[in-house]
Amino acid sequence: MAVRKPPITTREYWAPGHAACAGCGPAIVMKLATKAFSEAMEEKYGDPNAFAIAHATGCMEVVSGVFPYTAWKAPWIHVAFENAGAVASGVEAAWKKLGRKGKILAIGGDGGTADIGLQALSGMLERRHNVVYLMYDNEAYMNTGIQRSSSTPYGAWTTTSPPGKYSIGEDKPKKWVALIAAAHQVPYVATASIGDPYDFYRKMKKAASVDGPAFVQVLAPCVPGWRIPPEKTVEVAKLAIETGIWPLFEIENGDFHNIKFQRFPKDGKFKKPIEDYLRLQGRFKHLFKRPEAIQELKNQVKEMWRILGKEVELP
Amino acid sequence: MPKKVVSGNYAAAYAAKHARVEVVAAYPITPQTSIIEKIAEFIANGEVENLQYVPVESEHSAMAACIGASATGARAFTATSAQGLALMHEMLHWAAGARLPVVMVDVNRAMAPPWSVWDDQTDSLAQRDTGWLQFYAENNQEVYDGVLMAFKIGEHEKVNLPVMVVESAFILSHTYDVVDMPEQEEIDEFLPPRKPLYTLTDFENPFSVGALGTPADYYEFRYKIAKAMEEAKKVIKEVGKEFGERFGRDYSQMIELYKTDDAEIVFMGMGSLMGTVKEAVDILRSEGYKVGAAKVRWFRPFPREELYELAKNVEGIAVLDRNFSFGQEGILFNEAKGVLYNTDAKPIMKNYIVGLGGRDITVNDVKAIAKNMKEIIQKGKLDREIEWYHLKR
Amino acid sequence: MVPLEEVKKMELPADVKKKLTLPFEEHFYAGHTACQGCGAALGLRYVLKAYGGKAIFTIPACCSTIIAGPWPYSALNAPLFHTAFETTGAVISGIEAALKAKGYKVKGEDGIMVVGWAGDGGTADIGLQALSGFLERGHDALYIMYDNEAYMNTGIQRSSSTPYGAWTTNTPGGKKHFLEQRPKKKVIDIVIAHKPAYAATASVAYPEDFMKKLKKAQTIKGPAFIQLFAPCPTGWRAPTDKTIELARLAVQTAYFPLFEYENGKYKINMPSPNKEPKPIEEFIKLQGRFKYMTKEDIEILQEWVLREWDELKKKAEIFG
Amino acid sequence: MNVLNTLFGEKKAKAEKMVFNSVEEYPEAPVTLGTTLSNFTGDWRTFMPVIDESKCIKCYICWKFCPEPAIYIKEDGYTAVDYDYCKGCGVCANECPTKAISMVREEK
Amino acid sequence: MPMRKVMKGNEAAAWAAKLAKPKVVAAFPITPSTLVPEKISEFVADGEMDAEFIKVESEHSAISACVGASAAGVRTFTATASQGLALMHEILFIAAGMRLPIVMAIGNRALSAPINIWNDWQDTISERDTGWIQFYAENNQEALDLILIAFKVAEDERVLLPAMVGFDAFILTHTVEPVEIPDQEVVDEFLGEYVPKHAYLDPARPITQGALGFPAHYMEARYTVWEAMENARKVIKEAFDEFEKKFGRRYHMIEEYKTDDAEIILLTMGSLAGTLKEFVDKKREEGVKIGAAKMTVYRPFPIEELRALAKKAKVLAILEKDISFGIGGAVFADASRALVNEKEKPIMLDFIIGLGGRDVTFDQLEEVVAISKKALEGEKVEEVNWIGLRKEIL
Amino acid sequence: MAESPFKADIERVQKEYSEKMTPGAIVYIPGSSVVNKTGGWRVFMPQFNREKCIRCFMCYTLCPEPAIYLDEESYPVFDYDYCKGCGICANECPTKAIEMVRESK
Repeated sequence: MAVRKPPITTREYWAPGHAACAGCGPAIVMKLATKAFSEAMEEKYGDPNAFAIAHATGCMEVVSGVFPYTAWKAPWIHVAFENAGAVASGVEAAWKKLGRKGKILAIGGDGGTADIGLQALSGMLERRHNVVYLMYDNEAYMNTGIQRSSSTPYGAWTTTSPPGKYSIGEDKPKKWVALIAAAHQVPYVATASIGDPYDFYRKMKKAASVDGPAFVQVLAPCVPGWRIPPEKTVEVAKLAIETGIWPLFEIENGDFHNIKFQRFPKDGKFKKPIEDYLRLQGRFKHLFKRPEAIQELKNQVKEMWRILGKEVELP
Repeated sequence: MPKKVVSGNYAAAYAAKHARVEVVAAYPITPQTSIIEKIAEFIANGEVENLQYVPVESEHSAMAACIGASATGARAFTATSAQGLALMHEMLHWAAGARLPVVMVDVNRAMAPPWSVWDDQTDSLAQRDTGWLQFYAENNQEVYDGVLMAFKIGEHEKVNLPVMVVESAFILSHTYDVVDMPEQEEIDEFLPPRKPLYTLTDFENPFSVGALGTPADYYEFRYKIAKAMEEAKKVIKEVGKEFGERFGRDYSQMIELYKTDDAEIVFMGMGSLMGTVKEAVDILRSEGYKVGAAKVRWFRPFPREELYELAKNVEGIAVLDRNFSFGQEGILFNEAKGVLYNTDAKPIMKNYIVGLGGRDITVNDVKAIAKNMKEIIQKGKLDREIEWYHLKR
Repeated sequence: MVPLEEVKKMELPADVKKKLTLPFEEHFYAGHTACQGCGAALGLRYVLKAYGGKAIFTIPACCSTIIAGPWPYSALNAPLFHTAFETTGAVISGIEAALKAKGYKVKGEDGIMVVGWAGDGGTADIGLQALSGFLERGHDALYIMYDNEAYMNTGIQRSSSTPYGAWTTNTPGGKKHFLEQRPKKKVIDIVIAHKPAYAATASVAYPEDFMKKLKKAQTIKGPAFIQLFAPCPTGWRAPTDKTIELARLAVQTAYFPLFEYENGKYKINMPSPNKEPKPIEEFIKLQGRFKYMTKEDIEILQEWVLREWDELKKKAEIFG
Repeated sequence: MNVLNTLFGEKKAKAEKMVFNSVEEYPEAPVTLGTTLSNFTGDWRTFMPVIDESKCIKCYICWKFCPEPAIYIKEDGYTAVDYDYCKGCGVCANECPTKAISMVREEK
Repeated sequence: MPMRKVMKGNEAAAWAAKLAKPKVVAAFPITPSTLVPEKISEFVADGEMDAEFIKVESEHSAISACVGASAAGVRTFTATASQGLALMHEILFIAAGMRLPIVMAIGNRALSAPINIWNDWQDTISERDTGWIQFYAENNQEALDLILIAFKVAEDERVLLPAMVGFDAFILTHTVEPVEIPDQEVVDEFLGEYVPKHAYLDPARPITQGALGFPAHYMEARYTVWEAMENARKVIKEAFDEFEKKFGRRYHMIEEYKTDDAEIILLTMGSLAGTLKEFVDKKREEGVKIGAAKMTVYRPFPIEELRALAKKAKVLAILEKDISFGIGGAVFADASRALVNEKEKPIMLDFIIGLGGRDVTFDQLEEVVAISKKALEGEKVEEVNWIGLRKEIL
Repeated sequence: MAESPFKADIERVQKEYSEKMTPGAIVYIPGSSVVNKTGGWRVFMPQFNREKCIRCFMCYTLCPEPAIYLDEESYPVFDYDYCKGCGICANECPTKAIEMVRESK
């Protein structure tokens, strides 16, 4: 039998033995992102290892680096929660002066990116540092025990947005950091989901190979935070694409009129209802007693697509 | 009186609720998070009225939002830990400078790096210059009582300063214990609505707060804070006494003394570790050691007079610091020595650095320290001034 | 000092009142210490006029701290909280929350306006995160960014809102060409990416338009943001009497177009909508900060301006 | 004619410089106690605006654009300058459509 | 040959940075320090300095970028003051804990509220627990020299800690004085190139920086910082020696002035020392046995030197421009550490002076001496004294 | 059967591992987390049926650990030292070539 070549590199930068929960979505992101990066670096500079990682505090930071162990096989630095963008800027500047070729990968969760680290991210993008910022979006502060972040979707249960007599859960629409990043007119901004790993891989590679800053926001479900069985991580992420709640797109140089979409139904009609996505997750359980909340969520999803320039129909 | 079995964090959340706070602005961080989780639950279940929860995007903004709320006349509350507290640092100065009695629970946690989520007092003690009052709780009951008193003391017309109530990570924050909670009406009597020094809603005589203070005036405002801090000592004692009369737990002493009357050696420290120390004192007493414990409840303002009264009658003080100031020494030790310096109290003082980053402090540790102190007193000479007690060598 | 009894309170003649395009009442006191021809001071004057003093202001450390007066004086006839550089968005959130907790009416015709007033550095750079949090949480308050395109208070350093080619003290033209190299950060676009209830640009040269927008910000529920173009003659190395002219030219050249964003819809409100933008040279030639620009630099800036203008027109078409 | 300042009227007359001689006189918190009206910024001026009423068309543009504000409207509808505050920036002269305002070097 | 130039303190700091050749500078504008990065950006623009200058969006990001750059293995410099330093607070702990030898120039300025841009030391004193080495300069020359020394000490393998150099707002930052600019070659010799052995973020040798420390390791990690700080005492003295050999100017942990037969010694830091020296001369003429001393190094705290100094005095008066609310001056508390267990010790008094840029006058110093004399004569006096308040309040 | 791509790391960490505190608590051995055999967490274990496998690489791509590597013929190999038994591989396998079975310990 002929040997088939896997579509992703077999080099590894993310070692097992880390302490992520079983079925962790962000762990898949770490693995694929570093692999994609190394492929891009090899193509661009002839050196697959030509990158370093600046990590914000968060689940992936905690599970991967516990003294005296590390899961990382690339140079890696963690400084604090709110400054991955700034630390990456510093590393990039130092590399420039040292004459080192390569690119810096900054990684943050949704809290570390959309909330406390937004400003450092904005500064990094605006100053045009040669850095890819990867936001793994699990839609809440999981590391501290599931609190709402500004990236938490409408209606979701978290410990600080519990549903109750006076609350339907999170009551504010999701903040789309990818759009905020794109408003900085940087060379490349994309959203992805581990439900389509090769699309994510391609986008990471693209982000790594452009000159200047890039931003990728990837949906990475969290088993305990979303109240899902561990084997459903990828399935949920796939449903997010198929029901239209998670758009896949690329924006280059802030050009909102030429957004490229992936896996967008030609007629604008999504086939699967958002309920399919919600039903799998314990964090949305209470919504099924509140159909008006699901309707509101759907309205928000439509509005989000409208901002992206698409009119959609949701079943 | 209703009793509840709650964690230290829940005790803090209940206290905030019972104090009828009006604005809570907080940001998640381990191990503080369950405080705001509980408050979010109170709101979701409609258990509180007129409480606005602002889920801010960073600790820096948490303190800033509390400052804005407090300046508008509201009773404001927040909670944080370690890195979060450090990120607030600039705004801590601001809250005190603008004389806003914000109350904050700090769950003591070690400062990074390396990253650690366990108990260590360096985070709160590093904020000792910011003009905040600091109360250290030994157990969950003291967390609850401390928060209630913090509002009363901070909002007192002679004080008007922010107050930090400090509890230990995990040892208190996540450990369940019985807490006595008075009836809401009793608390309301103890803690009436806040009478702010000023509020931004004064449209009749609008003013600005915190404007540029030139060298002609800046100094006086600093002095006012220093003076308010001195006044706070009296207020603390009054309020502590009133608390005792109303609810049966007396807090009129800024330093809680335990079997110190005839003691030769006194262990001095703060927070949850003093529970262990008291236990050890009992055992050591039964073994014939004349030892006692002094628990510093209020680190700011610093209980200078009470410490002197204690120190003049003992031969040695072992200061247990779960913190360290680099280039110097344990912070409680540092300050305790300073205030005794020009007095006639001349006990031998030694600094034991213990339990950093959540390392356990056991009764046996305290016993060993007692032995060491006794030798020192017999020799009349220190072996060393600072000992990193728990170090693996 | 004038004896009090000699001070006469005057009623304005009715015909004069009719001719005035702005409210007559002044809530911004003279004697403040802004530089001559300060655009920001003028902006503050307009805001206070619009809200008749019934607004709580928050000003971070910036030029306006000085303008509003050192202790014990205030130039604002309204309550004002001075805060740290990076916290405007958070402090107005806290004030709004406190007002609601205390049962005050916030916003709307007769409600209290909560206004954050911060410069471009305090908004686009160090305060961006607090602004983002404020927008995302949907507080009923107004954030005004007065844009003078650099850190003027500390002595003219570049901010991310400084345009391409500008001289500042930390982007001096040296032996190596070293003016500001990056295009102006589009804070308004970043704000709109948050889907706020209301966002708009305004200019001190068009106070009636600004006033209209301030009124809208008052009546629309939810967070509002206005980016106000406020020239700084000192920092722009321009004559002090050109403040309004510069602000007008910025609009006429489409360097700083006027538009608003409401309910997901864009609306351009240029004073002469059908005119083609004037060449950017007209705007830059009045200012010393642009004098080091080469011909190529000017072309780059011109190209950027027109591209952004096209982009905006397209948006207005699609999301009109 | 005794229109002294229709912009701030009594407030201006009452405004005075504050001097504190003792720490006890200070308020507890840094809240301001008065207005900037006691600060006569007119002495910053090098050029002063002079209004020629014969050219004035009462369009009030100068009133509108004064950043201090130091331009007021008299009973007769003409505008005038409060020289106690005018810093002499010249915006009024530059914006005046009929050139009714000229900037004159001030003799001191 | 060393060149003499008349310059402001901020410019001296920028010159020091230029001579030290950092590869990365990240800074954010703040009064009164802005001129430092301004001058550096001019140097960079003119090609006189080969550094990457990151114009960050906040001080928090300034220090974060410095941490990133230093962790990548290059010499790194920044400057700030007051609120800016306070905003950096969290990352200051981290820079020290990660053992990154960043050097920072501070134009010592008061903290809010009320906002005040003038001189006191509250900003740096409030960072005394963060693990940074702290130097205080008396004049512009010292600002320049101490920044060079700071690099030397910080980067020493036995230390590897960040260092800050404070010089007083406006009194130094904006005042021109003649300053000798050392030769570049000699500075190069003195500092050498920074080749980190511990932190480098190099793909050829991947390492992980900033890992989690469980209770099993945390305490040891902190202990190594303490050890490094203890080592710094020695390393600083060595650096002072070498600096004298190379540049001819002598520095001391504590510099003494006419202390030998003094009964009263006034101890301070920073530019105030200059005033004290003049004042001592005046009082000596009047026959008062008085001396002055200046702490150049505040962290690590010069314990031995202070003990030696204390032996000479009957009253040790500490003049400090900071206040730790609820207890008193920070320097006083620190000094008591050195002396509390000594057999013979002087009376120690604390004087809070010159906060927020309040002028320190000879009249105020007379007051200090008067109180000290009272104490000397056995009269009971307050331990913490506020000098220069507008009313006699004590 | 091919070797684990982490073999060298395992050997290095076994040889060089030290608990000695480093300046700044820096970790010098990349990938040293391989000493933690997280396979012990497992309740269900993936059982692989080579016959059904079409070598689509989905399991290899999606394993979060990673505890799946490829042999010479590009078939997946399961490294039970690290597999936590989450079941993503089985759930995503298009041909059901992987099955989760309760592990008896």
